[in-house]
Amino acid sequence: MTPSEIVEILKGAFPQAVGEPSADGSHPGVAVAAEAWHEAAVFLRDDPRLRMNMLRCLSGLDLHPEPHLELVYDLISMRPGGAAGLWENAGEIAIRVRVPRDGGRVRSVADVWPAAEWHERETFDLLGVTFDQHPDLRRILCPDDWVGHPLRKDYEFPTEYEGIPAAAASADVKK
Amino acid sequence: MAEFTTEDALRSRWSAAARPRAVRWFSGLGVVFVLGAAALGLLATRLTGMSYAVALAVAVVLLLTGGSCLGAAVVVQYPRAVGRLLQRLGLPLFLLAVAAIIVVAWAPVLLWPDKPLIVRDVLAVVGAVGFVSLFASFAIWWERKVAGRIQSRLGPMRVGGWHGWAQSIADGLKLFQKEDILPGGGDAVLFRMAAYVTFVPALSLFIALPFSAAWVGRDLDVGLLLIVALFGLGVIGVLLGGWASNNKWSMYGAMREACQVISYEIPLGFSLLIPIMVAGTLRLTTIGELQAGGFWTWLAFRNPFTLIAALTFLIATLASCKRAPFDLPEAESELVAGYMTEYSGFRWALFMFAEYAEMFAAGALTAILFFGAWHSPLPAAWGAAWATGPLWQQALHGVVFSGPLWLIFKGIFFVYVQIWLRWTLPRIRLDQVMHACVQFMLPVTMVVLLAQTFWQLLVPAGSVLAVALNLACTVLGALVALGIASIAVYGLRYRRRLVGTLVVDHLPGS
Amino acid sequence: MPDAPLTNSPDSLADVERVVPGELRTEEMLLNMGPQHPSTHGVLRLVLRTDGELVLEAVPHIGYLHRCAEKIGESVASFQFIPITDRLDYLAAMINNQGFSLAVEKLAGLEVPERARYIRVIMAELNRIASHLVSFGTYGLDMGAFTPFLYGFREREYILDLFEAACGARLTYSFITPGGVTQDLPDGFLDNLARFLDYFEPKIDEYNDLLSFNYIFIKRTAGVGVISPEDAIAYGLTGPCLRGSGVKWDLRRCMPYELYDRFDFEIPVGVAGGTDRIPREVVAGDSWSRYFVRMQEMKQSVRILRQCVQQLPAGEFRNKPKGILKLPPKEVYLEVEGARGQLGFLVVGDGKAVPRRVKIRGPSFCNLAITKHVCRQVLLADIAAILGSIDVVMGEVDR
Amino acid sequence: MYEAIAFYLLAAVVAGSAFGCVIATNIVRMALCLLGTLGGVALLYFLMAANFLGVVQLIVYAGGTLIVIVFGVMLTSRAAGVRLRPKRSEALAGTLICIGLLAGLVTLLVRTAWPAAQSEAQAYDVAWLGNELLSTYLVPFEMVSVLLLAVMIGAAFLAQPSGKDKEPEER
Repeated sequence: MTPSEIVEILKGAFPQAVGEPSADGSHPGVAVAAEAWHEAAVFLRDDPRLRMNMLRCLSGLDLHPEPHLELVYDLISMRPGGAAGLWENAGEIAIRVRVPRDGGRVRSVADVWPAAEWHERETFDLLGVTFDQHPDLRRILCPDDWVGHPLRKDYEFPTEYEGIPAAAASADVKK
Repeated sequence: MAEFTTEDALRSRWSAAARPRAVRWFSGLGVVFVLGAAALGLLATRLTGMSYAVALAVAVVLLLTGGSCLGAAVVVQYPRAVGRLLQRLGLPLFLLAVAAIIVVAWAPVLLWPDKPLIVRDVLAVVGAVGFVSLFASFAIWWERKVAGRIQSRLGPMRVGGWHGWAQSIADGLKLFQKEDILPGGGDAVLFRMAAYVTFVPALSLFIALPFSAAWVGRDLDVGLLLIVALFGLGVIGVLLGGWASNNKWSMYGAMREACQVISYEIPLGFSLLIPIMVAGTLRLTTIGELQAGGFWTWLAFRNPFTLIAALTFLIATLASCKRAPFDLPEAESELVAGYMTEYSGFRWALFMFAEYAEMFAAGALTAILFFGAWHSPLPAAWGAAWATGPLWQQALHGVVFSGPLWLIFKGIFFVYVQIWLRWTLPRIRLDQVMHACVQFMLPVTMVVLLAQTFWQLLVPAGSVLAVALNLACTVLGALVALGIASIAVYGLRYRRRLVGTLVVDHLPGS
Repeated sequence: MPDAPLTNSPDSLADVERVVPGELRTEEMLLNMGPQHPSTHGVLRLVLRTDGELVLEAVPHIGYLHRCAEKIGESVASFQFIPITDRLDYLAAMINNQGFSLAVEKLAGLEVPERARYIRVIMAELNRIASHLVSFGTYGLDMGAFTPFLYGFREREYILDLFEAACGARLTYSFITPGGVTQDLPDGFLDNLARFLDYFEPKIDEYNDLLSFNYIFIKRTAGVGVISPEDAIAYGLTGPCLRGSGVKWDLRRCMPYELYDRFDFEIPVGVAGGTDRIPREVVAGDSWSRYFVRMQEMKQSVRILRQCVQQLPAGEFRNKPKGILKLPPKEVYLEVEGARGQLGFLVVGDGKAVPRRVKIRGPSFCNLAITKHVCRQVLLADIAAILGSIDVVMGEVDR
Repeated sequence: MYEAIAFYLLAAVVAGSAFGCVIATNIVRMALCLLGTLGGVALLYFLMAANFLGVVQLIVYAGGTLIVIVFGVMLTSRAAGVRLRPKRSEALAGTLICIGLLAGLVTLLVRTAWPAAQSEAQAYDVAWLGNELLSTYLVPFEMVSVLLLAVMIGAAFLAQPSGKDKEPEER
């Protein structure tokens, strides 16, 4: 199934929430409104035509200076039935969900794909998107008392952490 | 506190100025001491009685101190030359020293036939301590060598020259110097005591362990029971040590040890009952003498049940010595080092000593109970003439037919089996250990016990059935021994020399 | 225990109901496994809630090896990022190089000469073998068998030797680079490779006899930590962990990249025991299956390597871009089949040499997330069995 | 003379550790003191040439019971960490009981007509003991066995898991 077919099925179900497929051919995807994302996710997983059963990756992009963060969910549908018992790729698509940079919230899909749990924690940690109804939303890579979200484009490097100076290093990076 | 810099670390302890000073001091003191000793010796010739003895003793001490000082001066002045000399002569000197100590220690026994019991006991204690420390050092080195060979490495090669023979001694010296760390929040008294509580029983069981019919500290009528009792006592030390460490991992190790050792004492005891039933005594020397007439008289080959009992006994000793695959209490990949996690230095060494002492005791016990004790596989009748001949013939008899050397050899063989298993097998899980004990070992040993009872009641010794099964078991045992020997010969024949580096150019075919 | 704090519970452990069947219960204890523990294979920390030997719950904590790889990716040019990828899954650095190079090539529209593609496949498969050898050895170590560890490292040493000959490095290669590889293969490399393959292939069977089919080993791993195919997919498991659950999914076959559609090889998967040589106790998706998939994959890699040796064409080894490689303002997401699973790179360019965003999907990161789900109601010793069979590399988890 | 020295030494160890066992506030240290007492008593048996009794003392009390006690203490929640400080009333009651016991024992010691020390110790070896147990003292021996059997069955009954989940960890 090609990405455009997937987008059409998705559009049929959520005419308002689903945007136009991205023109860029190297990473075919479609924008979905943040409010409808959880329903769309359940639909993507459960619709017999789609069955996007694996969340491969969740990447957060900072669109600075635009006031948005973009979450890219890479989904793939893996189905048995290929030659020699091989499973086959029955379609893949990237879902793009935009949230505002400040106070961006989106419903967690950890209940749809458990794989999302850690990915969402990472995005929360590094980009500062809050995922509602996430089972355990804590920082994952940075220490719990870390300040700021390092992957934001306007992130200020701290000059020290817990009394460990990092001034020289941060001066280098800022240049 | 002054800061310790890298330069401090790099600076040699024997700096250019320090060395001559040390040499001067050492040689000066040495000369003074030696001269003092000479003077005192001269003085002693004038004295009589107690004061003569005291003066002589002081002179000897002075002489030794002076000699050590002079030796230290030589070492400091010519460290490289002394090192080279030690590399060459270290092992022969060490072996000579060991032999000399043995001779000196046993001379009173040989020269003083009607010795009082106290002398004999003191000698036995000294002998046991000496044997355990010597054996533990040897076994640790040997385990590392065997492990190395199994893993296509060389093992220790440096310390002392020949195949790193002094590795254990060097390690022991290192352990002596290490800081004795007490874990914070732990129970310091119990933590200290635990090492001794483990070590003392492991050591004291050598008092009752016969090395041959004559070479035994105390030939108790309950020798076997005593050894088993002392085997079980070491657990208390492990439990206390694990608890006092204030470390959850140590606690787990201690718990596992207690579970495992208590459980396996039951099959161990049941397996022990078989030779006791055959021999009708708990006295180890009697059980040993029962198996004097060649290897078909060994208890393991007596009938199928004794053979099974020998195997279950071996497995049970593995479990109670906590050797692989039963090394759960110190499982390094699960519990880091279990109850020994917090121990360092000398106390840690005590645990190791206890472990190796128990390993040897287990091996020796296996040999005594099932595999011919201190007798060679040759029939005793062949050597009967030598046994009562002149002294040199008796000595030869002790080497060839029966004597402590054979028991030590067999004990080391069983220790080798334990090492071999350890470096080959993965570790069992705790529930499987328990399962194996309760569901397999226990029923098997009970059935064997029952069967042996009926065997002794119903099958008279010397009957056709008894002889036939004895023969069958003997042949089986011989075949297994032959198999092991042929594997060893095969390995020796087709061994590949280890090259120093692993590079593709050294692959076979290039 | 004297003065030992018994409740250092993080919030997530506070109120999970007691779920153990059976009557005999003792006091629960929280146990910190790691970050310095031999069985966690790096600086992973597990907080175990235990009842005696039984582990009720294991909560993984990561981040001890976080080196900001993605942030670095946003501040250095794509070529300069190659050495950073070496340090992700440091046991299979070639494949990391390859994955990032492929993503950059796709983004920048860079062609790669055929010889370079073959060399890349050779390196990737050799590295897969090397990585699986470490996995085999350390898994033996986790199970208490010390010796396979040294055997695994012995064979890996030969592979590292081949790598050293090719690129001068033994762990962090930076060999595969956008446009091809940095150097051509040295003289005699193929001979040495062929000789290594001849030497190595029978060794796999030897190690199977030594460890895989050892009764104790089977008892320790078979039926432990079973992951159903549905769970595996839902949790985003990939690589040997996914295939261990019986899902025949391998990017080299299912979505071929490089030249993998040219080679003849099979995709081993975990199957239920009793057939063939698979022991009776084995359930598809258990630790033994995951482990054994790796052992079989080494054989398949040997097969691919033999075909590479035969087919390797002459020609250029690199298509070097003129000047600085500028990344067009596009986005690309690409996954390769790494030694531990699908290694994904999302690279966003914005017309400069420095990418706007580099996102790394570490397979170990996703695979590790399932530990909390699997390590319930298992014994303490099983934790080592499960973690070892999932085979994580913390460099890739924490990035 | 050696025997006398050894006896007093051992007696000191036994009494000392018994005293330590009473005054220790930590239950695991008590266990260690108990080891001293039980081991010392075993050694006293050896000193009296009652080898079998000594060994049995070691196996049953020092090696068996004591380990089970320590094990039980460690397993039962936080008892191991608790500092035991008896209340004054408890201490008083204990003292009274001990004084009563001491008085009784002393009375018994004084009143009993002890036979004169035998000039030569009879060799009571294990075989003799076994024969006696299975002939002269067969009935008490068997009664003890039955008692132990009853205890075992009772223990098995108590340990049996009630309810549905009979096998907690089926592997």
